[in-house]
Amino acid sequence: MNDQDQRPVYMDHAATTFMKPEVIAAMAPYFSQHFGNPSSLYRFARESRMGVDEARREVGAAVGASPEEIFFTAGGSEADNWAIKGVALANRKRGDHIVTSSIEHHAVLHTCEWLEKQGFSVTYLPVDEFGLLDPGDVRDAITDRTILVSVMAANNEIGTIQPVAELGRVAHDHGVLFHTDAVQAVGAVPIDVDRMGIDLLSLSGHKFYGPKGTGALYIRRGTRIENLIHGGGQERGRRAGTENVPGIVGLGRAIELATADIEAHNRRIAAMRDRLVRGILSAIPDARLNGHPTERLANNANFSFRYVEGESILLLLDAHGICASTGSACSSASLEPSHVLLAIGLPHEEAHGSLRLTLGDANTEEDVDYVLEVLPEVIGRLRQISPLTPAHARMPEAD
Amino acid sequence: MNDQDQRPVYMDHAATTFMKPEVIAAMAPYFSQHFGNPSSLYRFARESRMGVDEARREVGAAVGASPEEIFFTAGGSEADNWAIKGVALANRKRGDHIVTSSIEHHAVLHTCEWLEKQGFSVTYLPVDEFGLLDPGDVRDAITDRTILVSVMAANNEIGTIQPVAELGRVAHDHGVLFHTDAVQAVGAVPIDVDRMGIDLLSLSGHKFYGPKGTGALYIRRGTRIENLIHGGGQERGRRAGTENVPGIVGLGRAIELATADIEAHNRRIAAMRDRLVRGILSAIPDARLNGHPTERLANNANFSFRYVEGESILLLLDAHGICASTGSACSSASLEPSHVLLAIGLPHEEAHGSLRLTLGDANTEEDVDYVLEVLPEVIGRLRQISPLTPAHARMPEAD
Amino acid sequence: MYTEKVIAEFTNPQNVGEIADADGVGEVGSPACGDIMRIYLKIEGDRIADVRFRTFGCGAAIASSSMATRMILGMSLAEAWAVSNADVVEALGGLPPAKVHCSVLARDAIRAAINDCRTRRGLEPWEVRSSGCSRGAGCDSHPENG
Amino acid sequence: MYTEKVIAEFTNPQNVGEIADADGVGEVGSPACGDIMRIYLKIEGDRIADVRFRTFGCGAAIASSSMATRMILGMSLAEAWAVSNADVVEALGGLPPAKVHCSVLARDAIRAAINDCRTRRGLEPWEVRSSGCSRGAGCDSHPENG
Ligand SMILES: Cc1ncc(COP(=O)(O)O)c(C=O)c1O
Ligand SMILES: Cc1ncc(COP(=O)(O)O)c(C=O)c1O
Repeated sequence: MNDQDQRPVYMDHAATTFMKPEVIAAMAPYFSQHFGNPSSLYRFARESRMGVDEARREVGAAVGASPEEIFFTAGGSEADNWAIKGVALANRKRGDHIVTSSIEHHAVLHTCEWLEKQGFSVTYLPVDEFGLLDPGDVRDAITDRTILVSVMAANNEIGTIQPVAELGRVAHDHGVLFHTDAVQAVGAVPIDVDRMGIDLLSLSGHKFYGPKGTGALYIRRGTRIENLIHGGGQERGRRAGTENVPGIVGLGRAIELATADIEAHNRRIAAMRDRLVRGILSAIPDARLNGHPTERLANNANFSFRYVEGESILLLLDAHGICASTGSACSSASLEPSHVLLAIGLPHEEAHGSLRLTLGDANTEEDVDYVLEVLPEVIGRLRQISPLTPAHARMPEAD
Repeated sequence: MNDQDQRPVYMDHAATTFMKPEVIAAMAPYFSQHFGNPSSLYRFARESRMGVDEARREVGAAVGASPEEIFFTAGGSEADNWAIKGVALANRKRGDHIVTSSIEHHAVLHTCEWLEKQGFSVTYLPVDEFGLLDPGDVRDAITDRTILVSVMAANNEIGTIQPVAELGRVAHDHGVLFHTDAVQAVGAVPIDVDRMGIDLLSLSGHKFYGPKGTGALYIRRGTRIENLIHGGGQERGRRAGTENVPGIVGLGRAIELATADIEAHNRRIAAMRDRLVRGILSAIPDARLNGHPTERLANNANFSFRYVEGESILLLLDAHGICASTGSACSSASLEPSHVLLAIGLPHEEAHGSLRLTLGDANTEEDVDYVLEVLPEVIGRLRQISPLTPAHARMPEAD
Repeated sequence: MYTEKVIAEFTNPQNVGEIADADGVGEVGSPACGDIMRIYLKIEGDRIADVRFRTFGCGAAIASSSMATRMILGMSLAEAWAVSNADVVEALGGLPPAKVHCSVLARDAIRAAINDCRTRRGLEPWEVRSSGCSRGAGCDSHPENG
Repeated sequence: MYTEKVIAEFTNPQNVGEIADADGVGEVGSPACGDIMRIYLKIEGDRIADVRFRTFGCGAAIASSSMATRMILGMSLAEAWAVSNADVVEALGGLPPAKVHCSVLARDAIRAAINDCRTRRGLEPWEVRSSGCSRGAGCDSHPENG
């Protein structure tokens, strides 16, 4: 039962990723060698400036933007906060209404709730059973007071990929700015801000093998937006604070690697993921796959197992050395089940019994085999304990 | 004239510092080994949590706070923005007036200006010729609408150290919260938030041999403050965003090293700095030391050289491999001279002709010798070129 | 976040199951809240001769159920009634603040089962106060409660 | 931020100094603004036989002064008048946007010196437009200006 000493099988890449050796290598010279402040005049600081410039080109290239439209932040949450508050506060004279979805990340939802307290109104649109937002609903929600549509490119829990280009078109048809939280999408979905009609896009380095605490906001040239962090003239006067040069360099290298061949990467990952899904659904009764059957991130598998609760699944998997995640927000003080699973229509007890497995670059077929070996036993044991399990789904009592 | 290939003599430690080997070593395991998300449940993420917890203890210990009062940010600017906006927005019902000084960093000044646009009123108090703020002026400026006094612990340009404990007492005597931007003070001035009556304190890792893009805000228990970055429940629900675990660990290690023996460190640095100041003032006529004769950071020397302009001094020093800084904000689009030098009463042309040399851990007596050798020649050459130089201060024309 | 004791209790829970001819059964919680505990008691004399549980819930809920049932085995009903949630937390070497409610649930499930025994025997059920009771002293009216 | 050419021109400026018996002197800028340029011209025939400058200002200001004086040496006054700030920028291999005004200053100082020559000779000064002129074509009234 206790495999504490074997290497963990890490299947929680949507939570965070390790840094690739190439990323660490790219950052290393900027720690104590090229450590100059990019704002400094002397030649010694030129390496820092060049490192930041190069990263800006890489991030721009990865999303089809020009480098001058990329602004570095300390992560996805800051980028989301900046995009939404910045646009709202700068366009207050034009309107006070924002349209978003009910399955956004908290970085978007709580930012919108804060704006509601400042007098803005926000429409949180429902999604269908697969987590898809209907662009028609967005169209219907837009009023002449609407200044921003913010919809995530891909969901972090169930992996559903939104029709971003259509959403962008709807927003632009009505002269409304379009922001997308692409934190989970970068490296997994090809992104082109022009083709997709994206005016603002958030991304976060640690989701694609880059450094934690790094991110970027793409801001289309000419977009009216206020600063979130005021101060020095860094980032062309848009985001104050001495640049995290090693972090930015690492972000640039990571996004370059992550977007170099998305298709091949997805093929490999999705093949493993599909085998995992098939294996689990065939071995475990009363299980369902949450999210969209096809419009989903290649690495995402999200299940509900009836009669059992998510955190207890995680803990037993952990005892077997498997790292996974659940929509039950157990680690926080809240005992609420995931707002995403409720939004796709799961009853509370099934929303409580979810398991998210997200694959990544270091996963192997052996990892899949191992999870397929362990998970049915784990669910079986918990169902043995649960009072909700019907007799037919219970193994004969051991003792 | 051109010493491009020798190692640079770096005397710009107030701009940023290199990372100490101990700091890099402390961070390294968190890049790709202990890379788990601290919010994750499984044991694998425990290392990340413990790393963050340990850093929180270290930062708390360094300023006399308990760990639960330390909140990690992405740098000094974010901490300043959060402290000032957060307190202002959360206490709006109590009042709408803020007292600060006219020599604060832009992270404070521009934040205050933003709040003015949101309907707050801000008093920017003058300082004396040495850059000192009079606590009596703060007392006089406080009204029954005042909710915050924000004064930096030490100035980044001229190094003047404010009477923080007295300022804290004045604020508290009037029931007003006291924030101090201690970005330049940490590691250089012993800090005790209780003894000094500090309710909020900003610090930044890259100023004391820690990582860029890391910082912290100390928030005294019970202080009413709004979040700046909304989203996930990180930092006990106060600052959203996946923790920059390696950065936080590095910050913790760096602050521990920087505050281990401030006195001995200051003695060593101040001895070099004093020799530098004496040497420069005796070798170069029409030069003055800006800032306070005694109440100043041990590593800071700031001069005005009449008849010449700061950026040109920097460039010639750079050609000799010396890295320094000027109050003339040349690297930004602005051609304004430093607001700090104007605030201590320098006429525009002298404010334009300033040079800041800030020493650090890697500087040696040889570095001081070298600057003493090069700087008089540099100033002499520029005075040769300048139309402002009076005949007596000019060498005979060479050609 | 959990202590080693919680993890050990959770990964190796004792007293899981049902008692077909139980003398009392108590169930608290709801699936919507994410935890349900059901406790079965077998009484011989005034002693708890056997106890089993079924729990739907997080690791702390399962660990609390297991620990609580182990604690009350062999106790009189009055002794078992007196077991507080703090006793369960202590036996587990502590619980994270967000999880303390699981220990309250275990205590409540035991009390529900005890009162079920009493009712079946035609006795008055002991008075149950809101679960807030466990926090302060003197708010629990049951005589044997310290 | 500066090109190698700017740095080279700045660290090794040409034509620094004064001309005691100059035929024209032009000065622009102010110490409060952070830059002052003074240009001395010596004319032989219609040609600039010698030119010197003194500049208080940043690296770009000194480099622009040096480059501009080198460019106009030997030119006729009309040719020198026609030297635009863009010509100076080009000769320097470019200037950062915030520093382009330094090249404008150099052009203005030259023109001030030329007009001083003309005035001393009893000629009408050529018309000086605002420094915005250098940006667009055709707004400079001087005949020789392309
Ligand atoms: C006094 C002071 N406050 C705030 C800051 C901003 O810190 P950071 O650049 O880390 O955001 C600095 C340095 O840049 C500073 O010197
Ligand atoms: C969809 C989405 N948005 C935003 C974020 C926040 O990013 P970060 O934690 O880097 O601030 C995350 C991940 O945590 C995410 O998955």
